[in-house]
Formats: sequence, C-alpha cells, structure tokens
Amino acid sequence: MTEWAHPGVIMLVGTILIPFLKGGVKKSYMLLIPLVALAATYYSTPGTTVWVYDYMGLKLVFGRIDALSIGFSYAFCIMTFIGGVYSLHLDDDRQHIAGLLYAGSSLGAVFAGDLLTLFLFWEIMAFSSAYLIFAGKFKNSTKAGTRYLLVHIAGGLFLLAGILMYYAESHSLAFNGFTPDGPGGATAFYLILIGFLLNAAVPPLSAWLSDAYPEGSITGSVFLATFTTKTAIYVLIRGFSGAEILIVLGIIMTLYGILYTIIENDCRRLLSYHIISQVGYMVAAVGIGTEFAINGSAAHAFTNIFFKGLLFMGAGAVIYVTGTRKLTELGGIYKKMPKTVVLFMVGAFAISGFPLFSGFVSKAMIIGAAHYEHMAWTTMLLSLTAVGTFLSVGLKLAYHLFFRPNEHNELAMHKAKEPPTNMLVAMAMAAVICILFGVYPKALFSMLPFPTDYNPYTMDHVTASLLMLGFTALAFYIVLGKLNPHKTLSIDTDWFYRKTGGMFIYFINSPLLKIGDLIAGVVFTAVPNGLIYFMRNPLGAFKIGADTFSLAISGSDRRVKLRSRIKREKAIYPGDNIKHWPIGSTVVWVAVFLLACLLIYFV
Amino acid sequence: MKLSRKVKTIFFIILGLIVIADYFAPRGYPIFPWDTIPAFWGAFAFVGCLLLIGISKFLGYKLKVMKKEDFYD
Amino acid sequence: MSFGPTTFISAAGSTPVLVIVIPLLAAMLAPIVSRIHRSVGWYLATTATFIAFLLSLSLLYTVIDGGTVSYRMGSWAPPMGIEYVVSYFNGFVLAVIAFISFIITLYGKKSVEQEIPEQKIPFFYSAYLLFIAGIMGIVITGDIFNLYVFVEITALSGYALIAMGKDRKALMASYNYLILGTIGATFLVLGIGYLYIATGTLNMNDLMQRLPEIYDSTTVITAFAFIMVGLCLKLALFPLHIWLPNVYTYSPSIVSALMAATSTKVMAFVLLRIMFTVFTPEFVLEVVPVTKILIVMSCVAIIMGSLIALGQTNIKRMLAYSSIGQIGYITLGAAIATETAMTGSLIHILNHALMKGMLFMVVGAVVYKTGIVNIKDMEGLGKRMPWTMAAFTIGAMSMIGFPFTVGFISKWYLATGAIGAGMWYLVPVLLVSSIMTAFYFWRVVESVYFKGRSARIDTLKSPHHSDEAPFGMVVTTLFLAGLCIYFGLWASGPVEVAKNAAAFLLGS
Amino acid sequence: MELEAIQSFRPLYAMLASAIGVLLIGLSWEKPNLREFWTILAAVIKFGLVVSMIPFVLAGGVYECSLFTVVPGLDIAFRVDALGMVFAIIASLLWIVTSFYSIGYMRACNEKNQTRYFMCFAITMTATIGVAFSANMFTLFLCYEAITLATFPLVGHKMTAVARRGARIYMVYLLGTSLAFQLFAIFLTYNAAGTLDFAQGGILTGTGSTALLTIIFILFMAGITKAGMMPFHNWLPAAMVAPTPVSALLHAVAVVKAGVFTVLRVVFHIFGPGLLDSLGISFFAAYFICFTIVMASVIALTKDNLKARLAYSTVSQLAYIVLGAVMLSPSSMLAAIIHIANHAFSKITLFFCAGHIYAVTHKTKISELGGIGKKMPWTMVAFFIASLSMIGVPPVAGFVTKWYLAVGTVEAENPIILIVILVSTMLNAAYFLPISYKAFFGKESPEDAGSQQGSGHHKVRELPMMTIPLVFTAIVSVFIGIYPDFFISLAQEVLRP
Repeated sequence: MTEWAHPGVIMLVGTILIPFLKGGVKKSYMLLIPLVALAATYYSTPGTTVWVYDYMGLKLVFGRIDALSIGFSYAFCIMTFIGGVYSLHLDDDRQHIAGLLYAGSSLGAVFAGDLLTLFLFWEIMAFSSAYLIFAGKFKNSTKAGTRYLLVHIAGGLFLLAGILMYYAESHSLAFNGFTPDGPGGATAFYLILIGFLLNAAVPPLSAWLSDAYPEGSITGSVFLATFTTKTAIYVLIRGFSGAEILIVLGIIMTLYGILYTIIENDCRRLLSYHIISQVGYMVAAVGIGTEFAINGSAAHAFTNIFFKGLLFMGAGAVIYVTGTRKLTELGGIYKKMPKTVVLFMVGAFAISGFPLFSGFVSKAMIIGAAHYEHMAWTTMLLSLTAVGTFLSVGLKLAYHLFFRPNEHNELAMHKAKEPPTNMLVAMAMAAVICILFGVYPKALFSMLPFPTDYNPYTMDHVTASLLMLGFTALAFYIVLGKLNPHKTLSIDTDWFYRKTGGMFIYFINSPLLKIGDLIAGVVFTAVPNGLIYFMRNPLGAFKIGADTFSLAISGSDRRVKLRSRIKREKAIYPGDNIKHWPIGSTVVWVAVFLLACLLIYFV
Repeated sequence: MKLSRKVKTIFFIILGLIVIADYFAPRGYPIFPWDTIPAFWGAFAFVGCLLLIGISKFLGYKLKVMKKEDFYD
Repeated sequence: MSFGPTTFISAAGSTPVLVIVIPLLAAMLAPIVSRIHRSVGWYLATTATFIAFLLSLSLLYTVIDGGTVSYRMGSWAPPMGIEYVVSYFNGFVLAVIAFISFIITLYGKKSVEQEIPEQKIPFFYSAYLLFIAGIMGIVITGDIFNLYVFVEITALSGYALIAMGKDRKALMASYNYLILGTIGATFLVLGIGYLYIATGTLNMNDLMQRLPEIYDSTTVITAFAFIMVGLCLKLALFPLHIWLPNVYTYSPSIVSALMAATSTKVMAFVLLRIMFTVFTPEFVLEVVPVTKILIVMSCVAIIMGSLIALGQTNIKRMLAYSSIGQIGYITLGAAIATETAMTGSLIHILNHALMKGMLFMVVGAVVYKTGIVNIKDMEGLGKRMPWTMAAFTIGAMSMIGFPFTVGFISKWYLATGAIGAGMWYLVPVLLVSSIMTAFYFWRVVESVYFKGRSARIDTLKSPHHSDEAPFGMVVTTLFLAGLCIYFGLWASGPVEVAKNAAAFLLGS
Repeated sequence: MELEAIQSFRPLYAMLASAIGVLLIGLSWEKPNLREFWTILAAVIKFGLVVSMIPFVLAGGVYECSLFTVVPGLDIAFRVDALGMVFAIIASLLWIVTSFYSIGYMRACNEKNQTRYFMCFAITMTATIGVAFSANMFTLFLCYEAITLATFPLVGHKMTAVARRGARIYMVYLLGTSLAFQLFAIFLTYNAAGTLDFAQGGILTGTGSTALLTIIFILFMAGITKAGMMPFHNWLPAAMVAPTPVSALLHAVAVVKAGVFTVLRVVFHIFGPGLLDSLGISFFAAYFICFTIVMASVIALTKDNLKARLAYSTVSQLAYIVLGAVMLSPSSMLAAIIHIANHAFSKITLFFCAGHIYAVTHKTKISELGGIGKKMPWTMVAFFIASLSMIGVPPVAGFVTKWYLAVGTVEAENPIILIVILVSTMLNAAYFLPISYKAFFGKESPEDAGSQQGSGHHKVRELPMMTIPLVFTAIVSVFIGIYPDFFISLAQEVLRP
C-alpha cells in the first residue's frame, strides 16, 4: 500500500500541522501541500486499485486510479494551489484548514472505489465546505450556511439510501455504472442519482448553490466554485454516463441558470447561477454518454474549474476592496483596478467560449458531441446557453461591475483599488491556464479519460463562434437599457424550505407543544391535585360540588343563599375529619350490607 | 453606453468580415439543415439573445421571481 | 375435611395455653407491680411478650415438624370443652403477632412515658397486655364462642387504650369505635348463636363437620351473613372503615402501632378462619357467592383506601387509610381462593404487620421528638432524624412494593395468584393502588429529604444532645426495617409456611 | 451452539466494587479528596473486573452466578453474556471518566451535599451493572427499580423547587409505569412461561395465545419507560435539572441504556426474535417508535436550553435502539446493540460539553453561546465531533449504527422506516449544527465581551479536569467509528442463533 500516496489524504492529513506553524513557514507549507498532492497524482499508476481496507466486513477502496480520476485530481490539485495563493493574505487557520479539507475530501471522492468511501468523503465535503460559507461573515452567511449544510446532508441521505438499497441486494459496494435494472432496482438507481444531482445543482435541487455561494467567504467561494459540482460531475460520469434523463436535466440546468443570471443583481450570485448553467453542459454531456461526450464533460469540468475560479476570484477581489457585491452599487471601477479587470475578462472570455480561450474548446466538445449524435434540440439549446453566457458574464456582468459609469456609490468607487498581490498572482495563474487550454488544447486533452484527437479550430467552428459572440454583443448593445440591475433578489426553489421551515417550527412550537403541555398539565397536575383535594374530605367536596351545580341551575332567588353556603363550605374545607362520616352512616352501611348479603345469598 | 462612431464602425466591419468568412468557411461535418446556412449562428445568437432577455424579464416581473431584498427577513 | 391427625406432643405440652396465660397474668400483675416503679410495667410487658413470642415460635416449629397441635382446656374433650388448636395457619399468624407485639413493646418505653400520664401507666400496661392476650386468644382458640369472647376482650381493652391518647379527640375516636365495635361484635355473636342453634356445637372442628349437611338451611346462611358483616366492620373493610382512621390517628403512638400491626390483621385472620375452616371452601365458593362479593369489596377497599390516603395531611391518618387499602389485599387474596393467592394473602398478614407496624413506630418516634404529625411540618426531617427517616423510606418502598422489600413478595403472590385463577383484571387494581401508594408515600419522602427545614422544626429546641429518637426506638424500628428487606430477599421461609397454611385452608 | 458457562462470582464482585465504594465514600465524608479517591478507585476496579471478563465472553462463554432464591420462581442470579457485556463495559468505563468530570464539575460549581452525590452515583452504578448482568427478569427489575431510587436524589440534587418538581416527574414516570405496566408484564410472563430466566431465543414461545403475548409485549414496551419512548418520555427532559455529570452519565448512558437494554433483553431473551416475528407486532411497534424518533427531534429543534435539546435528542436516539431491536432484521438488531455503545460515547461528550460550558460560564441557553467556541475550543470541537456522531456522519461512531440500521430497514423491506431514519438524520443535523455554528460564528453578547476585558475575574478558560474527559470520549467516539469491530463482534455474539 505504500506504493501510492493518496493526494486527498495528503491534503487531509497535511492540515494537521497548519495551526502549529507561523508566518512564512506556514504560507509556504500551505502552498506545498497541494503541490505534494499534485506530485502524488503525477506518480499514480493508472489502472491500479490500491489502499483497500476492511471496515465492518465491507471492502473500502480508497484508491481507484485511472485516467478519469487522475485527470480530476490534476485539476483539483492545481486549483487548490491557486486557491491557496489567492487566500495567502488571509490569517485564518480555520478557513485554510477547511479549504484543504474540502479539497482533500473532493479528491477522496474522486479516488473512491466504492460507494461507502465515496459517501464518507461526500460528507466531509459537505461539512468542510459549509465552514467556508459560515466564514463569509456576511449578514446571511450563517443562515445560508446552515441551509446549505442541511440540503447537503439531505442529499447525502438520498445517496446513502440508494447505496443501502444497492448494497442490500448485491452485498457489494462496487461503484461502477448504475442501471435502473441493476441491484436495488430503479429505486436505488434514482436515489443515488438524486444524491449526485443535488451536488451537481440540478434544478430544482440547485437552490442551495445560488443561496450559499454568494454568502461564502471571499477566498472560500473560489474553492466552493471548484469542488462540489465538479466532484458531482465526476461521480455522474462514473455512475450514470449515458443516462438519457441527464440530457434533459442538463439542458434545463443551462437555461435555468442563464435566465436567472440575466435578472440577478448580486455579482457572486450571478456567477453562482453560471455554475449551474455551466455544470448543465457537463450533465448533458454525461447524458449523451459517448466517449467523446464524456471527454467533453470532463474537459469542460477542467476548464470550468479554472475560469469559474478566476471569475470568482475577480468578483472576490472587487468585494474585498469595495465591500459590496451588488451590481447596483458598483461600476466604473475599471480605472482603479485595471489588472483585476484584465484578468477577470480572461475568465469571462473563457466562459463565453471565445476562440483561443479554454471554454471554446470544451464547450465545442460538448456541443459537438450532441451534434454528432444528431441531437438537434440539444445542440440548439446548448448553443442558446452559450449565447446567454456571453451575454450575462462577458457583457452584462463585466459592464456593470467595471465599466458602467458609477453614480450610485461613491464609497465603493473610493475604496476600489488593486487587491493584494497574492490575489492577482492567483488570478494570473488561472488566467494562464485558461489561455493555455485554449491555445494548446492538447494539454487539456492529456487529462481526459479517453484519448482524443479533436481539433476545435476548424474554420467553420471558429466563424460560427465569432458570429454568435458578435451578434450577442450587438443585441446586448441594443437592449442595454433594459439590463440595468435592480435592487432585488430572485426567489428560487429555496423559497419552499425557507418559508415552510419557519412555519413548521412555528407550528411545532405554538399549537403542538402547547397542546402537549396542556395535556401533560391536566394529566400530571390538575387531575392528581384535584383528586388529592377531593380526597381530603370526599363528602365535603361532594357537597361543594353539588351546591355549585345547583347554583348554576337554580333561579336568582336562591343564589345568594347558595353562594354564601358555598363560601362557608369552602372556608372550612377540609374541616375536622373526626366529624365526617358519623357513626350513623356506618350503621346504615352495615344494614345495607347485611341486607345485600342476605338478598344475594337467598336469591 | 455611448460608444463613439468609430468604435461602432469598427465593430460592424468586424461583424461583416465574420459573416463573409463564415460564408466561405468549409463545413466540416454538416448534419442538420442549418449547418450549411451562412451566418446562421449570427442570427441565432441575435434572436436567442433577445429571447433570453425577454423570458427572464417575463420571469422576473410577471412571475414575480424578483422580490424586494428584504423578502426573507 | 378434618384437621388431620391431631397430635399430642409432650414437648408442646401446655404451650398453647401458656401463650395466652402469660400475657393475661402479666396484665393482672401490671397495675400492682407498677407501683414499685413506673418502668416496671414496661419490663413486665416486654418479658411477657417476649416469652409469648418464644412460646409461639416453639409452637410454630412444633407444627411444622409434627402437624396440628391441640390443647384441651381443663382436659374437657371437645366439643364439650374449649379447645385450642394450633395449625400451620394460625401458628404462623400467632408467631407474627407475638413477634410484632414484642418488638412494639420493646420500642414503646419512652413513648409511653411521654404520652401517657404517669398515674395511668400501670393501667395502660394492664390494658395493653390484655389486648395482646386477647388477639392471641383469637388466633389460637378452636372454639367459636371463645373466639367471640377474645374479640370482646381485645375490643374492650382497645377502647381503653385509645382513650388514653393525649388529644381529647381520642375520646371521640374511642367512643366511635366502641359503638361500631359493639355492633360488629353483636353481629358476630348473633351469627355464632345461629350456628349453635343449627348445629348444637361451638367447636370449630365440629361445626365444620356438621355444617355441610345443612348448608342450604336459612339459619346457616343468615348466620354466615351476620358473621361476615360483623367481621367486615371489625376489620374495617371499606366502607365500614369509619372508626379506624380516627382510632389510629388519636390513640397513643404505641397503640397505633400495635393496632395497625395486629388488630385488623387478626380480624382478617378470623374471616379466613371462619370462611375456610368453620365453613368450607365449597361453601364460600359454591353455595353462597361470598368470594365474588368479597373480591369486589376488596378492590373497592384497595382503591378507595389509597385514594383517600392521597388527600391526607396528617401522617397517622394517611397511614390509617393506607391500612384500609392494605386490608383489601388480604381479603382479596382470600377471596380469589387459590393456593398462590391465599399464600399472598397470608404472607401479607406478616408483611403488612412488619411494614405498617414499623411505619407507625417511625411516626411515634417523630412525635416523641418533635410532636409533629402533619406532613407539611416534616420537611427537612431527613437530616434531623436520619435513621428514623431511613426506616420510613424503607417502609415506604415496601408499601409501594419495590422488588427487594416484603411488599413485593405479597404483591407477587397476589398478582400471580390472580392471573393463575384467570382473574388477570385484578392485577391492574393492585398496580394502580401501588402507584397511588407511591404517590402519597413518596410525597412524604421527598419533603423529608429534599426540602429545607419547615418552620415548625426550626422552632423546636432540641432538649437533648441528639436530634435522633432514643436508641431503643431507633434500633427496634430499624430492626423491623431490616426485616422488611430481609424477608423481601429471603422470603422462602415465611412463604413456605404461608403456602402450607394456604394449602391447609383450602383443604388440599 | 451451546454457550459454555462457568460459575463465577466475578459479576458479583464487579457490582460489589461500587457497593463497597458507597460505604467508603460515605465514611470519608469529611475528607473530599479521600472521598473522591474512593470513587475513582471503585470505578477503576469495577472496570478492571468487567474487562477481565471480556475474553471469555467474546469467545462465546457465559459467566453465571446464582446467589439465592427469594421465593421459588424468583431468583437473584447474575449472568454475564455478550449483551450484558456491551452495556457493562460502556457503563463502567464511562463511570471512570465521569468521576473525574464530576469532581471537576462539582467543585467548580460549589455544589452542596457532594458526599450524597457520590454515594448515590456509586449505588446507581452498582445497580446499572446489576441490570447488565441480570440473569432473569426479576433480578433485572430489582436493579431497574434500584436505579430509579438511587437516581432520585441525584436528580433533585439542588433541592430547589424546580429540582424537586423535576425529580417528582422523574419518579412518577419511571416508577409509575414500571409498576403499572412492566410489573404486570412480568406477572403475566411468569404465569405463562413459569420462569423468568433469560434464555437464548426467548422463553415465551408456545406459551400463550397471540393476544396474550401481544398484550405482554405492549405492557413491556409501555413499562420500560427508561428507554424514553413516547408518550412516556417526559421524565427525561424533566431530569435535566440534575447536575450535568448526572445528566451525562445517567441520562445519556446508564439509566436510559438500562431502559433500552431491558427492551433488548425482552426482545431477545424473553420473547425471542422468532416469536416476535410470528406475532406480527414488531412493525406496528416500529412505526410507533418512528413517531418518537421524528417527534423528539422536532421538539429538540424548538428547545433553546442546551440540555433540554440534548435530552430530546437522547429520546430520539434511544428510539433508534428500540427500533433496531423490534425490526428484527439481522442488521437492525446489530445496530441496536452497537448503538448502545455509539450513542453512549457521543452523548456523554455532548453533555460533558454542556456541563463544562455551564460550569465555566453559567450559560444554559444555546442563544447565549455566541462566540464560545473561541474561548473553549477543545470543548466545542469535541461537541462538534459528537454532534456529527449524532447526525451519523462518517467516520464518527453514529454512522456505523445508521448504516446497519438502514441496511436493516432494507433487509426488512420497509422503505418507510428508512425514510424516517433519513429524515431524522436531517432533523438531527438541523438541531445540532446550529449549536456549533453559534459557538464558532455567533457574536458574543456585549456584556460577555465586557467581562472578558474586565477584571479577569470572570475569565473564561477550560478546566482540565473537565476538558480531558470530554476530549477522551470524543476521541473514543471517533475511534469506535473507525474501528467498530469490537462492539460488532460482541453484538454478533448476542445474535448468534
């Protein structure tokens, strides 16, 4: 087992030392960890299965090494490094640790060879990433983080339920392709799928993403944008390639995300919807399921990691310096932070699929895959999304973030400046990779699961892309006035649990528990106490009761008398015991007894 | 946004050039009928763009997806 | 059915009569010798009860070894003469009563000195010993009229004892008891008279053999009805219990203890004796449906006794009502009339005597030290009188029926007996009464241990160095408490005896 | 396979260790250090004795120790089998931990009547081991009631009106139901089976009509209130008035586990899974328990008092154990047994943390915990780990249970219960995680911040006497999550046909 070092475990274990280090040593140590993990990835042997352990009689496989997992591992390690650089200025051990745990657990999930190991890392991912949201310390961070965590735990439970169904029937935890008629049947299939889809942020299970990511810490969001959804894509490729429902879902995702981006005001929320939209491409590609499509899916995941990371870093830098994330309050700051703007625009071009940028290659692969499979609607709708992507990021976001004349927020304008160097360096690294993948697609292709000799730079493809971009820009220019941001928020499917959750708690608190307390009060207090009171002097109590009753039914003439009598009776209650139950009554009882006995005996 | 006439001119020239280039570009792997239509993707993008904006505005205003910022508070 | 082989064992000799004669003699001596010193009466009473206890034990062993012992008064052969019979059944009860009487007497020295005016002490011990002689006579006699005589002796001495209570209300209580007791006794003697008329004999053994032929005669049935009602009044079966709470509440502590531990139990014993050994199980089960009535009555008594006890503020009165409930246990077991249930009934005579005697002793100790009888005023007593209150707690647990106390053993036999007889629906009655018992006892335990001292306790100035009751009182109380646990854990011995007695009663 | 049995007084010695401890503690009431030394010594000896019996039990053996017969049919007898071992080892190990913690807590809080406290604690532990090692239902019932009695002074320890009220509710529930239902069930069982001895596969098979056996089962379930099943759960929140170590060991481990342990005994060794299965009542019971699981979690959600929330969480978690037992599928029964251990270590950690917070800051409400994570990092990290266990996040202990329980539902082909388990996991997360994030991310209340800078008088710092135990139990929680084999092998020993 020593022949391989698990990159994820390197990161997880590597965190232990962080609190004990200081200053420059700590910083270099933090950057060293992803590099070591990267090296470990490099020295992995594809096609081997290592780190197999026995747990509760189950076989846990921590290291399933093949081209797919290695590719994801590369991307994750590099992005972790970039993210590390980006957060270097930060003096918050816990965020660093959480970030590394998050990255490490994602890598763990990537190398997981069985479902239980996958689930294990899945949960660590949820918790460590939630920390990054809590650490945002915005007004709604903790609440959004809690929602995020709960949703993810729910997703994890779907996954767990599916795994259980699968396991109970096959007594195997093998993590390979699932089919509806495999072990556990359609139930297991769909449960696991739902678990994965939730992490992939497929509507209507996507609201957690746009809810929580904008609330994450500035550096944390970079990690958030990278790992959860891409890991989900990885497991979808593993488990569900060719599941046709994913094509539909993918297309819905892309459009859904895009529609929201157009009306969104919060820059990071806008980018979050873009994640949904972009992941939609990958999901659709997984659904198409051909080798080429899978390659496209993986490729888009890798390019996405970097350009989306870059965009989040750019937006983060803006928020970091200006303190606001609302488009309505920003604009015009390109003069103050030109380097940031340039780097950001690299990301925007990449996501929009400009030729020579990474997005161009990967998006072309996915649309191409649909194209080859003669999927007309898929092709058209994915292309439409590409249009929307450029519209909202390359044009709308960039314009409102940086270029639009700023008359609304002098303070933001005043505060704007270049972010710390480490941020810029990190962005530059990501930008370099965005361009590298675009200019030299072979670098990207070498990370893909299947060998490919695809050439995206055919004449017709380039012109078609340019046409789309150009005419989008034209349309944007024409309707520019309609696209001004508004101080609004867009409700999403999280409305259901945000609104009903509160009502649920209210319902429990108010009617349910009150009734419960009432019943408990009656049973445990009122009844025993009443009984005790009554038994002090049953006859007297009976008298009081009878008088009260006759008071209720009698006419007004007797009332005064009765009232005073009750008052008197109550005043002396329970009274002197020896006088109750006079002898006479006992004698009567004796007589009754005798009579009864005789009657019973003789009759 | 006010763009200067010069910028606009350059922009339209570039657009025109791309359309022309597209007209001459060899179609590598045509499958659908529209694959061979010149500048099809330009028109597609223009219409699609307006369509997306229209739909999203419809969603935002008519379907009340956009709410005041203190909606959840 | 007969008593089986009546044996005359020389070793037994005249032990049966000595058991009664010694307390009787002591009762006569008491007023005289007490003139020497006021404590002499106590020494006399203790010695007498101790000897009676030893004798009763030897009798019990004789019976266990060799079967029923019979003693003929003045050597007159029954049915002409009076016969004393000691079988498994009454030997067991006799031993229990002698034992409890001895312990309570041992306990009572200081209490009596405090509560009884000095000039009355000689008479007190006289009445006291007479009372003991009476109840022992009731148990041991084999002659039904002689039984009535002893009942009257007991009652009369009892009236006197009660009236010696400090509170003037004791007189009222005594008076009530006098009237009702007399009515009960009258009914009893009427019944006995009818039986005599019908059969011409007063010897129980004889009656048993002669009665079955005339079971359907009106006289016999009427006699039985009179005896039943009379006894029910005497043993304070609800709702004929009215005399009892006041008697227990206002009589001197030691008398409360003695009566709670013995008198009603003896009356229950008489009920069993007459139901099963004067009449036969066939009669009470088949000829007249008395057991069915008794089951209902017992259940009512069990529940009502516990319920009323819930509402009491005076601890003695609470214990008294608790006794009314517990009497129901004894009659219930008898009424179910299977061997197991009957065992439960008989073992409960012992167990309840232990528990209730001990609880009244605890109260006596509290009264001796503080004069408190109100539950509210007992708050915080746990620190002041730790040993006494520990005994109280054990007694309370036993009354509730915790599984390491005697209370559980009784409940076990009663309940399994009831289920075994197919009357599982009686079990909830037992259990509900246990819960109510828990309720009213635990209330006391809680306020004793978990509340700060009551104002009343704080105002008391302890005249002695210690706040705890005198050594003699504490030791005897703790001894009984220990027995409550001992017989809860090692119950095989008494249960064996009770089982044999039950088998004997049921004629199998 | 016949169990190999040897006669030995060792189980009795294990009980006596703490019983003698009671005397020694009582005698040295004037010397706190000596008194506490006795507590620890008794705890260690007891644990040693329990541990010494493990190898033989793991090998499939049984220790038997028949003391005496109370009356024919009622024997006081002890028997150490795998099931009892699971419970005994947890209880005795945690007693040591809790003893240290108690000392820290009681001294930090300046509690009164500490001798009574330690004595009652030792009595309770004696009775708890008695429950674990009982060979028949009577002995078990005896010890069960002894626990009730001995814990009463602990619950009412503070002797305030609130404490008394809590203690009274505690007593009413525990005593009332055990007298009313459990005892009734024991009567009926004895009458039907003629014995009360536990036996593999149950003693009631073929003894009575279905109706009778069903009634017995229902009575048992209603009577074993210590297991905290609704609607008789209210004693547990009420008992939270006790000092926290009591809540920790007794109301998270000893007492409640005595309850669920009794349920397991009844299910495994009075009825036997086969009989229960043929009665067809188990699923009805399971649904009933599901209600408890969900309802308790929901109520926990609404509680702001930390201990109250933990108490309701306990109710919910105990229901897992009972649920596992009555579902009767192999994995679920396994889950039931190992959850005794898993829940014990995690829940005691949570209570330790709550107590530590109280002892140091005198805070009881979750809403007041803002920022406490910075001042008490060890405590709150331990708390977080234990909450993960409650939620069932791998690799912490709770996950192992959840896994087997869920596999059990699938084996039993009951998706509804699976859904309930998963929903309850969600609810667990919903009420546990906010505590952690409040502690780490919540804002300190202004007066706290003020007092921090103030005289240093109120300086909040963690007390080692309390921190070490809770860190230890948290580590054990993780450890038995990663290496669950020990308890699993014991559980398999129990379930061996």
